Amino acid sequence: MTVEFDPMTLAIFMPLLGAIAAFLLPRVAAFIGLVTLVLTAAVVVLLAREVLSEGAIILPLGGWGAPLGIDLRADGLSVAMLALTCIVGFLVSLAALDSLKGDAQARQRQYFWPLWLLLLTGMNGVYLSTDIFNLYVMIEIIALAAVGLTVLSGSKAALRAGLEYMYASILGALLFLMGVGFIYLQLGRLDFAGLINADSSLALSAALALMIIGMFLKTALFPLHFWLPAAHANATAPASALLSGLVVKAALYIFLRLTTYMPLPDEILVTLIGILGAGAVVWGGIQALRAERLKMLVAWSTVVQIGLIFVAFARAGQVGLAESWKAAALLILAHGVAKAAMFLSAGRIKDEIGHDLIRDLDRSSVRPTLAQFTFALAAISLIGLPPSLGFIGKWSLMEGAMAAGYWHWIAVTMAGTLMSIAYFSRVFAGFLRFDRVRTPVTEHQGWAYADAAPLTLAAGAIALGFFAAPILSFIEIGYPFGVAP
Amino acid sequence: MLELVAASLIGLGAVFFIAGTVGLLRFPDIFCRLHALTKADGLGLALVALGVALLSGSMGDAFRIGLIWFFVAVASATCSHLIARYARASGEAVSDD
Amino acid sequence: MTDPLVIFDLLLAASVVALAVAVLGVRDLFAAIVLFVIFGLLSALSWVRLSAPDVALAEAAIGTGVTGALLLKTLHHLRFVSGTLDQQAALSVTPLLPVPGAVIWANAAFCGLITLGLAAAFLGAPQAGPGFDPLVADAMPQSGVEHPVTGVLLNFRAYDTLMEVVVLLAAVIAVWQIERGMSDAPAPVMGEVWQGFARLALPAIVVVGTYLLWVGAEAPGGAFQGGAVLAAVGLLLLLTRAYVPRPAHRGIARGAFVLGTGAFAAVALLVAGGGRVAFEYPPEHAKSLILLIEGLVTISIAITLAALFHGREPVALSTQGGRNDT
Amino acid sequence: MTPDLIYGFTGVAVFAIGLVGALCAQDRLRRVLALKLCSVGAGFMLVVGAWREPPAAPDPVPHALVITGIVVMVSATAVALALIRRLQSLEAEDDR
Repeated sequence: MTVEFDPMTLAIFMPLLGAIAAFLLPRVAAFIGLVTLVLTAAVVVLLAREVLSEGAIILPLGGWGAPLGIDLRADGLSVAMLALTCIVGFLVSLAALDSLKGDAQARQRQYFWPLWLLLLTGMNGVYLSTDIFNLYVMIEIIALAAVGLTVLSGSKAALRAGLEYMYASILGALLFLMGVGFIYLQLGRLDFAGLINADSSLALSAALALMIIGMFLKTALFPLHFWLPAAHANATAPASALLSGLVVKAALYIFLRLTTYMPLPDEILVTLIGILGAGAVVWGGIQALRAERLKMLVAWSTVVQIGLIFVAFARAGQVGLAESWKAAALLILAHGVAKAAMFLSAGRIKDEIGHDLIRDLDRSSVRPTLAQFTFALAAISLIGLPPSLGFIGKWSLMEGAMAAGYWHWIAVTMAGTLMSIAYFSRVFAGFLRFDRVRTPVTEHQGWAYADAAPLTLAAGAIALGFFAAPILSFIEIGYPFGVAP
Repeated sequence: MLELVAASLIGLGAVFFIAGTVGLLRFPDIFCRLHALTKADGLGLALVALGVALLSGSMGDAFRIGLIWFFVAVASATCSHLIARYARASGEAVSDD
Repeated sequence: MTDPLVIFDLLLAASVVALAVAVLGVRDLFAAIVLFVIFGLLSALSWVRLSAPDVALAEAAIGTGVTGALLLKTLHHLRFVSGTLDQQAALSVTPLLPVPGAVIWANAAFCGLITLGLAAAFLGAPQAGPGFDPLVADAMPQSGVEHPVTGVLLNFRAYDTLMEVVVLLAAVIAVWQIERGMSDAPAPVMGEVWQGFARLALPAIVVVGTYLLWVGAEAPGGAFQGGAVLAAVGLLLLLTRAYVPRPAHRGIARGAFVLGTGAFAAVALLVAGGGRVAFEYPPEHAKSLILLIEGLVTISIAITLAALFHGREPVALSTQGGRNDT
Repeated sequence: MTPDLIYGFTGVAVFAIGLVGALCAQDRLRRVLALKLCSVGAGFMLVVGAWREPPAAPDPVPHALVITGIVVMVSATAVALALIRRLQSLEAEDDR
């Protein structure tokens, strides 16, 4: 009997089996983790090839088929998200190898790998799932693993932030579950295909509202962002990178999918979402300007970027929604790569200097040049300077808004850009050490994985801008945005 | 006839439960309350279980109901003991009136 | 002529809601937990009324029993570290920042609006509307089991169930990760009556748990309910100190945690082939495969739940209480 | 008045009460209780949706989903409680 392994199943099972192995054999957990990530990446490449040649593919698990069973479905968008997760995840893992190598981190190392691989299982599961209850289970896996990673350092600040994060995560998931209940009440089925053809009704609107609020909470859209800055800023560097770069994207992805399958009933609602996004851009910008610690600033910038993605989503209003989804998808990818790079380099800077107070950045005797360079590169993409992927995302956002005559969204985007230049400049000013040099400079010693990985990511965030067109056309495979040509 | 006997047994059991509940609410201190609870509920549950066993009409079900009664009785006695023990250890006052 | 059961339903529903309010309203935390346990048991009773005995069993055993034990253990620990273990009623032992009154009222108003909206939406939804029933009825003969809920859990939606076991695994890893270097609250001394009860109850619980697992194929019960009941054995053993986790047992514990997940995942993957996909059990082996998975998963669930109750990973005595084992 | 109607409103009420608690509770443990109430409320909705007029058997799928939900919730509760215990230990250490 030959056993055939399907890439979609493997994309979920590979990290799961890796997590089990890493938990059983803590001594070689790092090795197992890296091997698992390489294998998962290979599986994703196989899947991408299949999707490229055949379009969207569906796998009925257990052979039952939706709605009774659960289908896995891969299209351009989900494979793009899988690829983002795997690539960013692999590079962050390389950095983690280095930053968790000390004896003091033996315990962190032992638990980092199984938790991270479970997190990967959950995220891959979300990107391939077509069943809303299955999504609920997956976001709970993500939540537990992510909270475990948040409190890896065991500091009191991290534990406090982790507890807040836990409350927000559970509440978000439970709102989602209540929405699942209402969808079942109305439709009697829980698969995406059943949602598309449903007539709108009060119960469905209630379900959609509950689920969307739950996802807002988990993705930290203003004003439900209260848990994010502390959680992301107080985690250890690799965990921050994973949380900010990847984990919030899972909830965003679910939001994108939901709004594709259950069209938002009203333009007012879309505008409201845009207003919340604009609020995030402004409030997050102000807080980033006031932040005292580097990692806090980076965490607030995540709030801003999430807001921007929602602005991108909202800007097209009723007409041409598909376009705005593309801008949002591009911004998600760009932010995932750049933010992971930025958190890793911020962690490096903190490790080298010994603190991450912005106002004292230029007083240290150590100069972590590479990390600072990486931080600046990542900032280029986050600010949205050409030719980075962030620029393409913002550009397609503004282009669409101009075409549709939504000038207010352009104003919000521009304001966000200006503010991000302002708050990142605070950091650059610290890097440049203009006149406050008090001590002789010690250059950073040599290369390390912990520098190479974020540098690769940051360079990638910029270089990907050149490949925006093929990325966009790949994302469109299988019509993830519900629009056939 | 059987039904009548069963119903009156269950009714009597319910009276004991109500008495136990009233005692739980009205008695002054934790030991009196436990007394009301264990005495009334032990007998009340036994009566209800007997009534239901009569109604069930099959030996197997009656046996299972008997088992349930037995384990509930043992568990509730142990729990009451633990509560009383804890209350005494932590210096819970015995009320005078 | 109203059905007398409707009155019972109304009373039960009113008690459930009143208890929910009381859980949040009562000042003493211990009382809140006890009320929560009663709330859980009455919810389980409501679900029996809605002809969902499996769910009621699971809620009573896991949602109320195990959760209640976890909550009480946590309260005990909190009172220990805050030095209020000897006081009669520790009120709020874990204060958060005080929430301004205006915020509370705004939240309450917001929740009131949500309630009205949900109630309206519930009324608007078709009552006893469409469902999976016909699909399940069609597929049951090929499922390998007779009890529909077990069929759904371990065959039609086995993927969800696997992921649910993964959630348990993630929880126990996270708990081991989180709890470290904490001094243990002294276990209460329970006395001889308790020891005698444990001797009597232990074998009975083992029998009940195994029975629940075994009967799951054709009647209410199954891996989760059975596992939760068996976890009670673990709780009893831990509470009576008949079993004290030792550092040397860590490897075995790790193995036990992943046993169910690993076996489930392996079976799910290995049945693929010959035109079948993952989780598609060959019909002739479906029953034995499901029983195998259920048995192993039950062991994992029981040990995982007991470990979640125990909390931290067993550590060597020398590092116990030390802060430097980060 | 059928059970599904009665318990449906119960579910909505319990969920809303839990929501109020989750947003307003000033105590870490109480918030966990509130979240647990929310999950029971959501469980009520699914069980109610599965209910059919007595001679007919209820829909088993939502029952399986609620069982899954219960197990997931106990896992989440265990992690939240572990966080609370450790945090409280650390805070108590600092006070001394």
